[in-house]
Amino acid sequence: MSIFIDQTTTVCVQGITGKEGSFWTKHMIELGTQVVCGVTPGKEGQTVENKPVYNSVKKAAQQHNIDASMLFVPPRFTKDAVFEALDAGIKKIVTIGDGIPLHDMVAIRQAAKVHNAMVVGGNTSGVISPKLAMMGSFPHWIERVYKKGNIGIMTRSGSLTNEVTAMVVAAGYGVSTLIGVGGDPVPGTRFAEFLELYENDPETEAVVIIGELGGTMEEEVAEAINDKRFTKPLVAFLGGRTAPKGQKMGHAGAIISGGKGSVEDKIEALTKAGALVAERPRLVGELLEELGVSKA
Amino acid sequence: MSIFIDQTTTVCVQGITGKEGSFWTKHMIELGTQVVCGVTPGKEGQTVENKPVYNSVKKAAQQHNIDASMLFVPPRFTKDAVFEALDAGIKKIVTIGDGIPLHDMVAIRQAAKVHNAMVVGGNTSGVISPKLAMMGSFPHWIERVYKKGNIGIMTRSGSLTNEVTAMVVAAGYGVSTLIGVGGDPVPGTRFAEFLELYENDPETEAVVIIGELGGTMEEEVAEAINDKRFTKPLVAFLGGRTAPKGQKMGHAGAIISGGKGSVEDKIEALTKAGALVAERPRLVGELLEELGVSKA
Amino acid sequence: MKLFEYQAKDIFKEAGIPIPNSVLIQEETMLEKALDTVKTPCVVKSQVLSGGRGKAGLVVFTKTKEDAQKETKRLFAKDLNIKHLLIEEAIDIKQEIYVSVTIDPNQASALLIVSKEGGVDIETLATERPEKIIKEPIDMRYGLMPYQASRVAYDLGFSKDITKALKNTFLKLYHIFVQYDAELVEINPLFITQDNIVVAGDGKLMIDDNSMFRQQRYEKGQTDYKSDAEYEAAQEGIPFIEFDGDIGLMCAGAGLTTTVYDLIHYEGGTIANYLEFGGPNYKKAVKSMEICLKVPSKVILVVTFGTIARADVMASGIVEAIKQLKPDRPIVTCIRGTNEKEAVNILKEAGLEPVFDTEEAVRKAVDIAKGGSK
Amino acid sequence: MKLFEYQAKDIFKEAGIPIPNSVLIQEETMLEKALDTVKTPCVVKSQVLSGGRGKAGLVVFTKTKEDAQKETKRLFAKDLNIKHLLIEEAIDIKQEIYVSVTIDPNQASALLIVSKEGGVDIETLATERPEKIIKEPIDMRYGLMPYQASRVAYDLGFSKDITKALKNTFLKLYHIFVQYDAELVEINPLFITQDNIVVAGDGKLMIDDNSMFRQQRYEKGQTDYKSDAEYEAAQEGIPFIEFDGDIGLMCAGAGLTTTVYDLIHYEGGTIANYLEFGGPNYKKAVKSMEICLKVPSKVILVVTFGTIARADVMASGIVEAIKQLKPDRPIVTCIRGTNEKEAVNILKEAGLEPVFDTEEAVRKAVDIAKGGSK
Repeated sequence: MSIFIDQTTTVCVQGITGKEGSFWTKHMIELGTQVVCGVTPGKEGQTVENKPVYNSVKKAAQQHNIDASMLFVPPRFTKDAVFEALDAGIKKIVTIGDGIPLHDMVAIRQAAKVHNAMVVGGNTSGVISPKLAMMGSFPHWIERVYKKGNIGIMTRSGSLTNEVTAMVVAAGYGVSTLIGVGGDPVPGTRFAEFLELYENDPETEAVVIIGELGGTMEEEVAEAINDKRFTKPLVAFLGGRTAPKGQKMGHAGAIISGGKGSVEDKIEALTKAGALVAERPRLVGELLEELGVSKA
Repeated sequence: MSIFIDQTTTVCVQGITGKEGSFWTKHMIELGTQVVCGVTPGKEGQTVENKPVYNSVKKAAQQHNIDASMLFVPPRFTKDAVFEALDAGIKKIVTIGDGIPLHDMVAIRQAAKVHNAMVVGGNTSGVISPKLAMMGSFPHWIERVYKKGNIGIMTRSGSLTNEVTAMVVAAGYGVSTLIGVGGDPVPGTRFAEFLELYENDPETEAVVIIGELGGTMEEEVAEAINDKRFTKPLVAFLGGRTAPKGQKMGHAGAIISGGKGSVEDKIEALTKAGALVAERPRLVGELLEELGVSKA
Repeated sequence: MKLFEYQAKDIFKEAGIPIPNSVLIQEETMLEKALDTVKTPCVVKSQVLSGGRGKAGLVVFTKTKEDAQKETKRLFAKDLNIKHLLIEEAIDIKQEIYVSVTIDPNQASALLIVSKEGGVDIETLATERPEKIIKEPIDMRYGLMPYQASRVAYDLGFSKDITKALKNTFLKLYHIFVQYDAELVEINPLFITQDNIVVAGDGKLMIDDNSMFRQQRYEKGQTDYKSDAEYEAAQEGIPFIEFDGDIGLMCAGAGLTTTVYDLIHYEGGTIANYLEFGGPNYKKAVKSMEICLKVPSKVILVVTFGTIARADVMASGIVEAIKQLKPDRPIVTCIRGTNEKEAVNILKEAGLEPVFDTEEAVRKAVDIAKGGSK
Repeated sequence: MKLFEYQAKDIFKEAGIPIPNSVLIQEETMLEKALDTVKTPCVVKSQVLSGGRGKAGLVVFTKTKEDAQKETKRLFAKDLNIKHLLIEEAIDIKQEIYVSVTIDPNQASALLIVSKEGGVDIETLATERPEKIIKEPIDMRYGLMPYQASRVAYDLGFSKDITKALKNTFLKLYHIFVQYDAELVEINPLFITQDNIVVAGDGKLMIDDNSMFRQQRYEKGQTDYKSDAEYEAAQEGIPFIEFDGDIGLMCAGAGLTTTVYDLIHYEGGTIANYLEFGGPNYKKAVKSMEICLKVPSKVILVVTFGTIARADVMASGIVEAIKQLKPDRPIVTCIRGTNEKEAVNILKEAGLEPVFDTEEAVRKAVDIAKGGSK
């Protein structure tokens, strides 16, 4: 068992016949993921990795019980593909596309809320529960990163996740479920919204969040700890402590977050809440030990 | 007691300072309606019939407990005004405007559903519970029509309502609550959606619906009777039996209703369900007697 | 407001939906030049708003120039009262499809309606073989999403090219629906040609009358009305329909009017016209009666039961109208509602014999129309 | 993409939001003619994208023609690298307001932000006196509704005329926000003049970079970039920022890059540039290194931990780049991820000494930059 996805989750792949789609479908199945079908308009009747392809998600959903949909779809078509999945009643959607228009992501996140669904991404590698299943594009074969264990990991980043996770593994730990919420300003689902899943997951003993400057997702995690909505040990690593200010978002961005958003603010909020913040990736493992998290 | 509105319902009047708004506010209060405040942007600080006026519904709702909002607003601003009321959390809205754009009405009805609210209208005189309260523009002083009693009335029409109701009263009956759902193709709330309220209303012994050709609202009433969602005696009067066909809506309109919509279809559906259909307004009272409905 | 085929097709073309090559002509002499562009064989299509043009012989396929000339002459003949003909190239058709976008009042959504069996009477198809019709609900907050248009197009089972063209047609049609505040926008038939091109064979666009204030492009001109009386009424904002019976109706409210209409038929009478005397028109008695008097009838019947439209105001108006216009036929009144007692007095003082019951008033009018007592 | 003030104001004007009378000039000689239109007193405004222009002396109020000439000359001086000046009429200001529309990522809504205390640093105001700021959430499915704009405008407590003008400004600003796929559209200050007219005193519009494919109006030209290296990188679609430190960074992924940036600072080093070597750029090692070599630096540090960006491909690319470009400075590599063992072999075979730990690689680069061992 694990959270969001495990070996029993039935998955549809939208964009399955594309280069990326077929490549990662192979690897998802290899890891144990229950890919049951795929969708590419105009390719109905074909198969990819022996899985049938349909013209629409609705048609796929009439033939298969689908728990989750994995999107390998270009950014500009992502909104349409997510809406199609939601329309077919799918409640778990992962989209990895980098470059989804901002206003489209607002529409996606809002529609997901209305449908009581979770959209992970975009601009992410997806979700992986090592040795069980994955939805996304993780090099799960790199054993010094994707080792099974009892640490839940959430991240806004790509390669930094490999960097930090490798350190966690090097310290003798492994990963229960790793969720890449994505690096865009409006992710489909936010850090704090996954905490309940980790809290209730018996496989997860502690959580590591890999954050960065900007936005308020890390502050929301601190709030969840303060409100006792999350009570397990939590270690954070935050990139961008020394980054030059205001390279991108202007005043209004700062206002929404009420003057929050700098790494200093995030460290303060998390530390006050009782979480530990690692200064360097290398130290994440040490801090987990300090919190007495057991090694499997 | 009565349905939708009674003497305890607190009412806000949007557009209260206008000619129509102030005129009917006076009459609503005269009948016993609890008008608590009004809204006209730019007129905050004024009073109408001793009721304070605010610039926005939100501000009014901060000062008063508002159960329902009555709109005297031109058709082209109705959508905005309804959304403002919904935004302020008001769940009962009556709008009488004649000439609301069709696509605006679609937006209004949909928003009402999302907010779990009821919008009555447009193109109606509103809702009245004789001797208790009203939201709308009924000449409640015409005693041979607006007499209190045990018959619930629902109507798509204006003057025809007076015509038929006068006949019901002439037969010795009176009205519990009269709801004008309105004459537009997309009313905010449909006949069948009010039936549950009448079903549960101890003051209502029977219901009269005043329908006409077009649409499927009467057929939906028949369905509700078939499904036992409505079990009280019901008499219908339907105008337009001999009307020339297809003066307005084209093919597609007929398709949506699956070939329904003619008065013949409506009569057939209602009769099959066990309702009685009056051929002339004069006969409505007779049919109520035939069903054994008691005279108060 | 219902647009003519050529107007709808102009809009289709602007939106990027292919239409056949065509020229609009207003008189016989324009045909020659039109045929330089269109060539025979061609279709001569009367631009009228009524349905069933084919069966009525108002749309004719012509093989030769001579045929086209003959039909043009016939259709422009005075008694048909046709103002425009659309001279359109004949299309080599493989299949005909039905497509429309309209409103679903119950679901509060728009509806994309498609059938592979286009060209026929879609109403009949809906009743007899509803399984042949695809209905796709559209949440108007989001609009028709590309995946929906794609799904419906693929469900029709055509080749990839045609499917793509159909998908784009659906998306464009929805766009028109929104842009023009339409009650209905319909292409029936939508042709698929032998060359696998998708072309609009006909076009129907009904703009919601309540939205005309924000739809400035189309205004009805005098030629869009069936008669001078209808045009004059429209200029005054008074709903008016002309029939060919005996009783001129001045009635308040659509519901009451259709009911009076029914009651007249029950009594064996016939209707000369509908005139909406209610709503904002209740103060326009003189103008209203003037319009009614333009239509041949044997009696004018006034029936109201007004709310905002006060009975006394309407009664005074009728008295004033009789004074000014000196009508050549009897007037039967049944005016009720707010201040109805005053209304009765006003009418009696003016020497009229007001009736107070609708059925009685109807019987009286029918009697007069049949030549009975005044 | 961030637009210049004058571009934002063009858009405001087209949308019907009043802006001051102004002329854009590209060189000193154009001032004379500009002052025919604008007249003194006027404001000379440098068109640069950085904030705090007033404090930096880049926006200057000038009373006389001579003043204006002097300031124009000063601002067009080469070292400031200013391409455009906006010569704008001086407005007789009664009050300054803050207005913007942006996104609320958590609520997945847009947000209209208004404060009666405009002109000042709104970020500071947000922290110190948040009660002075009105935030109105906008459901983007419906857009900013007139009642919302009206309510916010009335809440500011101005006279009816100003309130109406503010309401319209809010509605127009939201329309721009949607039309241009904006991250942010801001007017700060929005002037209320002594004549009670509402005028945009400044303008900021940031178009979402991910939406540029459907925002064809604005394309960045060479003059929009700070350096040739940044322009060249942009032409290749490679994210690139130039600083003035010692270490040239070729890093994959924003998160890893900012972390390496932190680690370099912890070790006392400084950064010469950021270059995004990840994503689709992982095959562009030669071009990437060519751009890095254009920037003065003492060492180039390559750090990756790739997923789709395969380590072996990147390693081969680096080897090829060294072969072709013969760099004049040392290269430190720390390339990990998919096929990392092959990558190590490729680098070793080419005679490099690959590092496999980020901190170690950073220390090595900082040592070199400080003049230590290669």
